[in-house]
Amino acid sequence: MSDIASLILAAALVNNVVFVQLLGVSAVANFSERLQPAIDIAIFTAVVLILSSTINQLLFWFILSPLGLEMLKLIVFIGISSILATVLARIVRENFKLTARQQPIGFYLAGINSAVVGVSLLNSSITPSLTNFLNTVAVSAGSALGFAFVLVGLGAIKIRLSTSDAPDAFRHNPVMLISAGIAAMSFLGFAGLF
Amino acid sequence: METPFVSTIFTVILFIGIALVFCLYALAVAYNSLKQRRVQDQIFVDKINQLLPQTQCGQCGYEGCEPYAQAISQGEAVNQCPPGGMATLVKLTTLLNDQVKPLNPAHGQFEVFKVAVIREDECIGCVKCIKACPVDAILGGPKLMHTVIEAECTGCDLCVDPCPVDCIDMVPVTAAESPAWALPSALPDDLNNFPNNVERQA
Amino acid sequence: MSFLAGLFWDKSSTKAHKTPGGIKPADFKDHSLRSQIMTPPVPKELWLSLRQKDGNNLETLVAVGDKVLKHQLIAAATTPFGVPIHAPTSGQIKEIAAKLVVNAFEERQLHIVIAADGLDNSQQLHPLEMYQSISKIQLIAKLHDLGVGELGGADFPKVIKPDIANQSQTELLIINACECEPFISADEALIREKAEQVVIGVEILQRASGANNSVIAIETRMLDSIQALKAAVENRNIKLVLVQTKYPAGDKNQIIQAVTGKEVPSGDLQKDNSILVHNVGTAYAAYNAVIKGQAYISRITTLAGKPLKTAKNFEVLLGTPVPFLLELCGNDTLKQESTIVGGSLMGITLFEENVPITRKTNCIIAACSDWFPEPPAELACIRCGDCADVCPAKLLPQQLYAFSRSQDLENLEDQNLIDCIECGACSYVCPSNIPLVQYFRASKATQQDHLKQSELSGHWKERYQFHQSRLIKDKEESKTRKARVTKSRAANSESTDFSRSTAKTDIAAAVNRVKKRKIEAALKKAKEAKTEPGEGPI
Amino acid sequence: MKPSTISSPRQTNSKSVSNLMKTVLICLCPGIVSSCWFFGIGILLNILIATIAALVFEAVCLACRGKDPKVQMTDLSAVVTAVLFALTVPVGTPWTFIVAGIAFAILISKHAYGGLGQNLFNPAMTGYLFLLLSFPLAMTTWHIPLNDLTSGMPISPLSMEGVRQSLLASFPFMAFDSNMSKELIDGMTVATPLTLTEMASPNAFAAALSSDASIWSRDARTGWEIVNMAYLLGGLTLLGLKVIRWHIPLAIIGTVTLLSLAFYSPGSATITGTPYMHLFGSATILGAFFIATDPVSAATTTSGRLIYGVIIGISLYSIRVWGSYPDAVAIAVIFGNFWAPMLDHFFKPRSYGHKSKLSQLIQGLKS
Repeated sequence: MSDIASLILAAALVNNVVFVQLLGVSAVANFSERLQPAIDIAIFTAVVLILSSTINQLLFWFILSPLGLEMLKLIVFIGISSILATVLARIVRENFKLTARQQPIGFYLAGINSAVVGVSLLNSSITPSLTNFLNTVAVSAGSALGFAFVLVGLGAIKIRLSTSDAPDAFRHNPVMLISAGIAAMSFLGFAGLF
Repeated sequence: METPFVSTIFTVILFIGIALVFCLYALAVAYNSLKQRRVQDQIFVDKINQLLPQTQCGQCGYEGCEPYAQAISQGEAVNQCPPGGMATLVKLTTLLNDQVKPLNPAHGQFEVFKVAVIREDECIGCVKCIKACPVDAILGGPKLMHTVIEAECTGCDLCVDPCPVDCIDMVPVTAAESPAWALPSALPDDLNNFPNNVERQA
Repeated sequence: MSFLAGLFWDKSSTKAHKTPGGIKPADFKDHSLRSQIMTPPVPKELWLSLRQKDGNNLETLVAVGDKVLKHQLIAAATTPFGVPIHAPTSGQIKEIAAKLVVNAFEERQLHIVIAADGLDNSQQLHPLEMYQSISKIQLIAKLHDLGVGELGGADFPKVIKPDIANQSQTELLIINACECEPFISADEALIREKAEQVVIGVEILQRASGANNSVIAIETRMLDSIQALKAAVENRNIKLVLVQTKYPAGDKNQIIQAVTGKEVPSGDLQKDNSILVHNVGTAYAAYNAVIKGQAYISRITTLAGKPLKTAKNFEVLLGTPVPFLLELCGNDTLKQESTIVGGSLMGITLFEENVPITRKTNCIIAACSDWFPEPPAELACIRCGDCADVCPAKLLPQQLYAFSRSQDLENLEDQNLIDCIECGACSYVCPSNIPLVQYFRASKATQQDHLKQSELSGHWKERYQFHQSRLIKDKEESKTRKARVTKSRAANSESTDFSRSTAKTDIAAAVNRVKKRKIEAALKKAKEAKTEPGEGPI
Repeated sequence: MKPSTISSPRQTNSKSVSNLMKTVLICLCPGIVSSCWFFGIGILLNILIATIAALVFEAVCLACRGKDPKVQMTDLSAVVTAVLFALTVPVGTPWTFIVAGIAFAILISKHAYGGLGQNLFNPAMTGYLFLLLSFPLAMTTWHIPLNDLTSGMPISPLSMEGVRQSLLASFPFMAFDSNMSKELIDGMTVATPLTLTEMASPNAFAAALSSDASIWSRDARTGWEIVNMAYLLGGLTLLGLKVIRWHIPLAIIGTVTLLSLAFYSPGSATITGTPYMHLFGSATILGAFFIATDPVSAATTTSGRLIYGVIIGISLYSIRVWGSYPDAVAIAVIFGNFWAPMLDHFFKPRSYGHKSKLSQLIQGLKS
């Protein structure tokens, strides 16, 4: 049980998807001004990430590798995660009208988010450690947690910085990117923890 | 791990306990917020409609605020409402997290709230303005003198053109504004930081 | 379920409950408390404002040039928010004109100006020793007619709100004797010298409001006042509660929590009238009104400040101009930078010094530069959290400051800016000298505008929806009416199976009949013409 | 005599930003003096260089922002940042590193956000982290003038020889001839005292106390405990003067002690360090009382502060014991600062007269 927990923490904190592996930076970089949309998209992407990477991993083990079609994994993974994202986005559009209206295309783009696809690619390429299914779920859950944590963190920083009078050259995105950079420095400090 | 020291077991239990309580709390909060954010069609339109100024003037191209709210929920732009002015624009942009766009000049400018006043002696009692008023603010019967109930009039000036003798004119409302404290130092004007400086930015 | 329900109420203990936040500023009160309360000479002119709390003016009962006696009613209330005013001294009405008012801005209100004739002869008073004899309603009416209004911060005109007197039972009357703001020592001097009258006044208020028990809450710092009160309260069932000395102990919520130990829910207790809070000055005014029959024409005001030779407490006639009082205390105008009405933490720095005393002026400070220096430059907020510790409403002033600087109304509402009582404790402790109260006042003003506008819009929305439903109803009515008419017409036309062809023949027959009748008439006329010319035998 | 409209509270207490910063500096003095005693004047050199650089950069930035230096410069916030930065940077790092670190701290981490009060991360720690990640070795070796080359005996850091060696370490260009610079290399490069493994053994303190050498003639190895005691003294006075609140220091020290108690087993193979070592062997005290409680970058609500302290404590302990970096105060504090805005937003205290979040939650669930 403890190695599952350490796998999750490792994926969430030590090699965090956004700050250390620099995947999904594009999704994080469009800092939305209000925290609520940031939380929504963070949770949505986390769910999509967990589901798609587990399904991709199963596909990889039981269909692609027996048939020797490993080289097709990129197309398959992107296909599966974007279908999944569109299905979930459809559900969100039905029940959560306001959330859907706040970011009309944000939910659909979550499917082709480089973090989502990146995690499934990484899982399938590391052969020895992720043989059993539970580890895959743990790693993808960890990276989903890490991604959501960074997105919500930067959203809260955006709210905090919206009331600071930074010089004009650093007004919005420069200050946010500096903050992300410094935070990434601290995540690097966790290297070698697990 | 060698034979666990008693304090190690204690801390592990402590941490698992804290983690469990935290997860339960987080789940409850998530479920509660999901329930609140589950917004169906009609509630969504009402939520938007609440922010519009309700002058029912039709300057946005729709014949009332409710239809305009309906259109916004379908994706219509948010900056079509001159009477709402900056206040409505800021509120709608905050609610719908839209891109910040300045007020659409095509729909006319808006300076101050006006109230319709009928010059009673010229009124011939043709009832046309009563039919045109969206909020029933005009009092009077056929062939009888009409007058506008000032408290109810929204200043939408829909009654001005149907009047054959043109005896309605719009008088600006002069609110007795009492002197108020100014902000000692708001964020300098050159700032266009979101989400709250939509006003300055638009 | 009233706020006080199920409250365990032990009469004996005088211990108060803890209340949140608060600061302990230097109180500068000992100067003005050295001497007894003095009554100043009558000034030449008295200016009495006619403005009521809800904006419109009182109805003046006197004209320019009339002679008035002391205690004579000169203006009556037009709305429940008005308090009648009486002539503070005998004299002549000089003019009714707009005059400047106690405010940091240039604000003018309509004033009655009385030129005092110095005789000070009063009209016939009718004191009422045995106030128990008359009924509660009459007692309340007597208090209101003589202009006794709530004198504390809220300045609500009615002593006992008329509706609550007969409605649900007021269980607790609290007399607020905590004068927590620096410089102000009016109430303390009042209790110290007139404890007996105050206690009788409290009993009058208790009888008028029908409260089961009444409490006087006083700060532990006011030692000699406590002595005087203990002596006066000896055999009466009025309870004394010693509240911890801090600013803002005198705030309504703080007092209620100090006495009952329960937290006052946000918004206010208007609807739930089980608790009534009144100022000590109101009790004294009630005593004067009922026992002595005097109208409310004077109040106790502290004069303090370094430029003054001696700081004093005066029993001042309402409407006395401020400079007149300052000169009485020997004001050195060279050293005086500005004048503050009220204490040093909630007082208003006057725009213009020549303004009259009103019912709420409890202190006038001649501010010199070394006690009240020019506020230093405002630095950026370092989010140290000192202000959050002292805030009596347990808000987060540093977050409110950040959101009010960027006018983010959504977050301001989320942080409960409405609950801010503008007590100034946060600005007092702020190491960066930020005038936080001014930020919150400005944001509150914009918040009120948006609130007023959204109420108006809500009203318009209802009218619009009513208009739409009316149109739909009209359409249906006209449809049903049309259907009814056609049905009825169809009903009576069944018997004559009306059809297009039969109609034509009927018309033709009718035309022929008419033509035939016309021919017969012509023949008859021709026959008469023949018999007429012959005049033959009949 | 028409005063401009001045807002209502006309009375203020004597606390001001420059007073706060002065008290912080004064409370740091005992620690500085004792570390000078043990590690030579290198610390003073560091502080000197850092303060000068900080003031220069601050003046430049203020001039660019058009703010009048008289008000902004006198609030000593740049000096405090410089001193904290200089205390964490090892003795004897070349002056160019220090200037680079301070430049990053003042320019990027403070003035890019808008000056005092607006920055998100603790400037001193960002500067140190910047150096730690770019020069890991230089940042973890302390040049302590330990051995007199002739007799090999440990020399007292304040003797002439000690001063000369410290100067050499800080200003390498002063090495006029080659063998002087060679000499420098032999200076005892002790892994930063923060992680001396000998101290991990249970009887480290006992050995230190029992040794005959008087408390003051100790060499650098065990001198660090005295320095930490001095910092603790300074920290408690800060607490007493109400400059900082007890929430953050207590949370950090409590978590570190709790964790070290939990994972420490005497005589075990893996040395995880006694609680004593974690408290007094490393920069925990300095971090808890002086660095993490910087009000600008920490959380502002009381519950937020407690959680902020716990997060820093956990990450501090885990990096130091299992991580690859020697001492993690900088990393833990910056990680905590990343959490601060979220803590402020999600852990708002209940304001007076309102229902608490929990009862609102239960009500929401019921409906």
